[in-house]
Amino acid sequence: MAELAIRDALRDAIREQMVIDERVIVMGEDVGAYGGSYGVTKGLLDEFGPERIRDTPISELAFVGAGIGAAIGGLRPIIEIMTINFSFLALDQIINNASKIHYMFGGQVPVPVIIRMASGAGLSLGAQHSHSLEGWFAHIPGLKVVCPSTAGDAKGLLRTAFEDNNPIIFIENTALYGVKGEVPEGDYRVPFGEVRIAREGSDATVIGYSGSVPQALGAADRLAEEDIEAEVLDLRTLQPLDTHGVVESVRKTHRAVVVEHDWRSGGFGAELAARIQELAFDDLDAPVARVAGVEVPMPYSFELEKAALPSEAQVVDAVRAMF
Amino acid sequence: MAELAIRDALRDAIREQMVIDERVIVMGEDVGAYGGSYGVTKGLLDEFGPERIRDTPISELAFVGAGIGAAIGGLRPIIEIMTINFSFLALDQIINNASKIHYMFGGQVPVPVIIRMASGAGLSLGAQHSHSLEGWFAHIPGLKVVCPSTAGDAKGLLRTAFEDNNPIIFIENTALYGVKGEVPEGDYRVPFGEVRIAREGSDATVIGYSGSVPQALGAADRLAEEDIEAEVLDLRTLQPLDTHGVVESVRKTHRAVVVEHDWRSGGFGAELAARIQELAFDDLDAPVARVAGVEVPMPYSFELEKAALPSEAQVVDAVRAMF
Amino acid sequence: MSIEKSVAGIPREELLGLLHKMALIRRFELKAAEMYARGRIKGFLHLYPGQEATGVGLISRLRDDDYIYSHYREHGHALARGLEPKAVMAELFGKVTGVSHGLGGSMHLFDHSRRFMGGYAIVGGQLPLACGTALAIQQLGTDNVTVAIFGDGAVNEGSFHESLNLAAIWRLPVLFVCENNLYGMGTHVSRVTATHDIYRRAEVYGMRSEQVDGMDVLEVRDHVDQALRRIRKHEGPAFIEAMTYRYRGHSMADPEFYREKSEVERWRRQDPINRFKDVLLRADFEEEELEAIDERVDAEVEDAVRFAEQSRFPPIETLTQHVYAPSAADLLETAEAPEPVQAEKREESPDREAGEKASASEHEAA
Amino acid sequence: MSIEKSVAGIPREELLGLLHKMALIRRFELKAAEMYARGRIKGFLHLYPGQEATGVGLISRLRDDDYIYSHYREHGHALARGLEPKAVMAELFGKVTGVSHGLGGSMHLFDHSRRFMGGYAIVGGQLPLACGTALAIQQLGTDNVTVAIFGDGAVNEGSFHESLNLAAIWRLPVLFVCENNLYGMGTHVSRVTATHDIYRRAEVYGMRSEQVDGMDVLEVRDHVDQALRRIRKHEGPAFIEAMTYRYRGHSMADPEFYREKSEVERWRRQDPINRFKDVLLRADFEEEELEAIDERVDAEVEDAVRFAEQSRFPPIETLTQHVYAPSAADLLETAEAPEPVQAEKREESPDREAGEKASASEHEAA
Ligand SMILES: Cc1ncc(C[n+]2csc(CCOP(=O)(O)OP(=O)(O)O)c2C)c(N)n1
Ligand SMILES: Cc1ncc(C[n+]2csc(CCOP(=O)(O)OP(=O)(O)O)c2C)c(N)n1
Ligand SMILES: [Mg+2]
Ligand SMILES: [Mg+2]
Repeated sequence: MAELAIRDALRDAIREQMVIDERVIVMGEDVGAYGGSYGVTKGLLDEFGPERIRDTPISELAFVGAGIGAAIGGLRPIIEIMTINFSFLALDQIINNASKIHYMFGGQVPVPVIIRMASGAGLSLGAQHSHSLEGWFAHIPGLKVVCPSTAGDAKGLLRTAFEDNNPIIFIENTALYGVKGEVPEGDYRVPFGEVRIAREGSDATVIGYSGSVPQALGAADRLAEEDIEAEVLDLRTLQPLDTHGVVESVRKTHRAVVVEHDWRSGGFGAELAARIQELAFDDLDAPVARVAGVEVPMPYSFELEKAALPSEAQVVDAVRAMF
Repeated sequence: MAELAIRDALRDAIREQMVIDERVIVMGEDVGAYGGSYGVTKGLLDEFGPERIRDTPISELAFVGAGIGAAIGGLRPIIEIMTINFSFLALDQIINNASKIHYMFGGQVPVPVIIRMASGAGLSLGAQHSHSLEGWFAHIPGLKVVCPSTAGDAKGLLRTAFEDNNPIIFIENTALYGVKGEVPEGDYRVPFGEVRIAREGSDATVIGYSGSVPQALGAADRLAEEDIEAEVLDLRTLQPLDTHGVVESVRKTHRAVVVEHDWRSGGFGAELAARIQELAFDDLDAPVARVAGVEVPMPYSFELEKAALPSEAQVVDAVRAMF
Repeated sequence: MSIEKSVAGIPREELLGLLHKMALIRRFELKAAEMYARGRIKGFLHLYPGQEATGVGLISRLRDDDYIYSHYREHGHALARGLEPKAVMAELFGKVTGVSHGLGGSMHLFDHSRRFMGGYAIVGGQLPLACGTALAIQQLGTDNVTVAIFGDGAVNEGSFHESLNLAAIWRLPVLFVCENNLYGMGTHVSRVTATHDIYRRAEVYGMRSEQVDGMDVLEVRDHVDQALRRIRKHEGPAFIEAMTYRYRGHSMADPEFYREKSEVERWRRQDPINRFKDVLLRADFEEEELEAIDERVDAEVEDAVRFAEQSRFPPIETLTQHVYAPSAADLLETAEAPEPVQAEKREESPDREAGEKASASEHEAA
Repeated sequence: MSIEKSVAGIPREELLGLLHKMALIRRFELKAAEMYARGRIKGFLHLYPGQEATGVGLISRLRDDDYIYSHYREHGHALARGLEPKAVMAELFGKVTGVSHGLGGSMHLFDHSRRFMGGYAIVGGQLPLACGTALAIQQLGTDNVTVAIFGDGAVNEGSFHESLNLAAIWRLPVLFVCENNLYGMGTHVSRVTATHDIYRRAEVYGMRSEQVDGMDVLEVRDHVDQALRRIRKHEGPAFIEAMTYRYRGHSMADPEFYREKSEVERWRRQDPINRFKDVLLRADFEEEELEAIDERVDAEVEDAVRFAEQSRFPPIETLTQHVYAPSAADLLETAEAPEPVQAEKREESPDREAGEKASASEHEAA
């Protein structure tokens, strides 16, 4: 096993796929010589040339739509939207076209496009550059939503995405790009719709995804010092969602806390809370708790931004309050 | 009290406000001679002229953004996005600008813009024209989200919106435009953040908003025949949300069902379920149930569309299952 | 361009074929309006009469391997492309035998086998898609073309600008065809479009662009032909603005407050079908031949209605069938069931139940 | 245009004022880079050196009641407009004394009192806003103007097209200024823009449009002056493309793989500040006068840093303060507390608690 940063694991997956599948192309702003704003596509231009690694104009609506159209035309495009904050400009193509074309035309044509985007806050980028809207995409039927938190999952899930015939929203947390983790060698995949049990435990289930997983794990460490054994689940994909895996864990621990960077009201945590209480009501010793982003446009100032994001301490408190 | 259809109640509110406030203008596609796709602005062009009733190009991003800029410049614009389905093209302006400008510039300037849009399904308009995404907007801090289901509320809430200094997403259900209801004469307002108890009851709380309120009421009628007295709440505004009003009702009835036309996963019902179980866990006799749209792009074919939308019968079943 | 010369250059059968398509579209649309009034067709219905020469002239020059992307006013394009009137009418009726299996409706006709890549209901939304499919063509190295059809209203959308720029810088094999029927819903093009001649907008991207008489099927055909030839030689995208007119309201709900009846009459006087009939008669065609075409399309459209009437609605059980396309992993896991399946294997979705339940239940909305 | 003549026409003090602003911006930006390296400034930082003549020439001709909308590379515009260097630096430091009270940061400078209507970080996102504020001007019947500043990269966004069209059809009092510094991040304008000269794109909307030497403060000033005069006379919007160059990377993170050092050197040789100094020296100005300006800006920037260092961060309790603007109803209900309040009175938001709690807690992200 190699130790790789998430950005490098992603790049490896893309490179390997491009070697074996001519139909794969990469499009996005500055994915070429610049190597992508977060360095994921660095070096690919040299290896695959400007026909397959395409710098686009700053035209999110058109190049995302073109990715969809290219998928319809027989390619397997990987589109990079530099950050999720710019995906608003392309949402019409994602929702009205990518998510619906297979269905509304009676199943005649698949839309195998992967739309990668960087999300998250915590880097002092201010209100317009700090969105975490994973849950929004998971609300749209026809899309699959993938949001890994480790290098191994990043590569394995992307490889699964390559073999999927549906539009995939692949969300990468900006604060995690540099985080290293073990990446298996060779031909492995991580299936969609299976939670990863990031830490086993028996006393409470702490559920995270993307940027909030490290916080969930950190909180579990602290709780262990108090003899509370938290089980930490990394959802990995929000659509499909491993409802079964989540509910199994809660049935065991009787307590659930969701941690997310997104705003609380209507965040994906709401869906989790709703499902858990629907399916495991009698197993719960306490209401499902949510530790989430404060509902403010993200402030630039450093301490304010910290205060707007969930913290390990809040997770610890939320779990503690259930005993 | 006059009996008015919702579209007429809305028009009256706009007309009255335009008479007393010169700063109010209306902008949107075909709001002039055509009278708006759903007839809300009919006749206003004749009364107020093309300077104040402005037909726009089919440029949602620009005219919504221009509405925001006009609000900043001292007007009180009412923007009509013909339907919520086209709002995707303007979401960048709504989210990255309207919802954030007041905050991210330190509270220096308010953004008093009203963005009206028609939402909902049930009219055989197919996958790209049948969205109900009220909950999406309610997820964004800085926006207020209003979605009346009666003519009296439509007018009263719009009048409150006129006096609000924030961006208001005002969502009108297409299937309800023609529904008549009593509208008080004169100078009345309906406050934001107060549920309407559409029917009192003691045995279960059925919560609807916008297009789902009539179904909630229909289900309550049927349940009454079985001696189950359902209390029906019409949320009226999703942001601010009257959490208190909802929880009070559930504390009384011990059972809650949310009805919504939007897709189930991540719909606003998830937020309601999450909050209710957070705040009234011990009062609940059963998990909060959700009756919502089936997670498919809306099919055109009539019976399929019916099957994709929630029904009275499903609400009845959901309540019955709690006893 | 001299019409006679074109007539001379084009084989008889082809000329009659053009007339047939135009007449078929006209007849089909009038029948659709009737079926709408009778409640057989629901939702929005946008009809094509007046514009037949544009669609037919354009599509007559396409090869089988060319792609077409259109908007919601696309019945004419679909029929011109050879989609069966039966299957198109069945789609409008919401029947499972429809071209989109009843899931699409009037605004979303699609036929992959004919590379008719869909009607789209978001103004301008098909333009980026067309660029993308053209990119696929370019990568695959073939000489086919993607055609994007849209209205005058679409040219003020951001997607128009972004798509034209993208096509131009990458020299994509796209033919952009703007059907300028002077109105976007009730708004005259001149009130919302700062550029007097729309085709000039395309020139600014360094694209070949021209304006044609969209009421003259031979003129459209000829200009399309030249444009396609250049595109197939990898000279990059091209743009055609066809000047035309819709006789009917924007959709069935349109009260047409925004234009004078006399304006419609004026345009009707240069009706594309009548004009073309005149051309044919002035050449060596017989009245009877042309009348035979009218009779033929009457029968075709009657057949189409009968077929649509007699077809079934899609079974309620299929409601969730095509949300996701099957993928390798799904097929593996369901080796015993090779039918398309939803992808989330492990998901115990309460919605599926809801979907099934709903089939038996009643629905009150609208 | 002859430079000498302009110098002749412009009062001494004004000329020195132009130089002062350019020098201030240059100095300020270099200091900001230094403070970024020292961790005092975080996030993205986009600097302006090389482009000073454009911003200063442009803004020098605006009246107090004109509005400016800019993008994220806006420090220069803010300083040119007269925002205090102290308050701008404090904003970069995230301090409560910043122009946006620390909530905005480098990309979101704002000063309502100077009608500096913000830096925006979504490429092209400020253009519709500028149109809207110009519409307000038009409705209110005054003769002030809204200026929208953006880069060459923004011209391929849909918002560009939609905004120019809207401004043109409604004859809005907007001056569009494109600072063409040849790159959008690492992408040269020619690789993504199908129109060779950007200013020609504006012409297609029937708008007056021209290209100017953005490294020549007097040329910019003169052309802006003429454009503003026409706009104030209600002749509709105008467009200026200023050819310029950024010396530094796109942001602090840019490794600049995409251009040669020699290209940067070539542009530096026509540095706008040096060029303008030469002009002044060739006229009757003394070396010492110009050096005094350098000293003055050194002091101003040192002051700014000191001020920013010494200012407080916004108190954590204010985290949720400005999410909603106060409205009539709120003021009524909170007559005892006239401070801005959140609007949802009845909402028992668990987030507020979360916000408060967080202040005391630790945060691990990034
Ligand atoms: C993005 C978007 N905005 C608005 C609409 C509503 N709408 C449907 S058709 C139409 C007019 C389009 O006019 P044009 O492009 O000229 O096509 P035509 O109908 O004349 O064929 C409008 C405004 C829409 N479908 N999509
Ligand atoms: C909609 C959007 N897409 C992408 C980005 C990322 N981005 C920030 S600046 C920039 C380049 C813009 O270039 P230009 O407009 O020429 O301005 P310059 O930076 O050269 O001043 C890009 C791509 C963004 N902020 N917004
Ligand atoms: Mg039209
Ligand atoms: Mg640039």
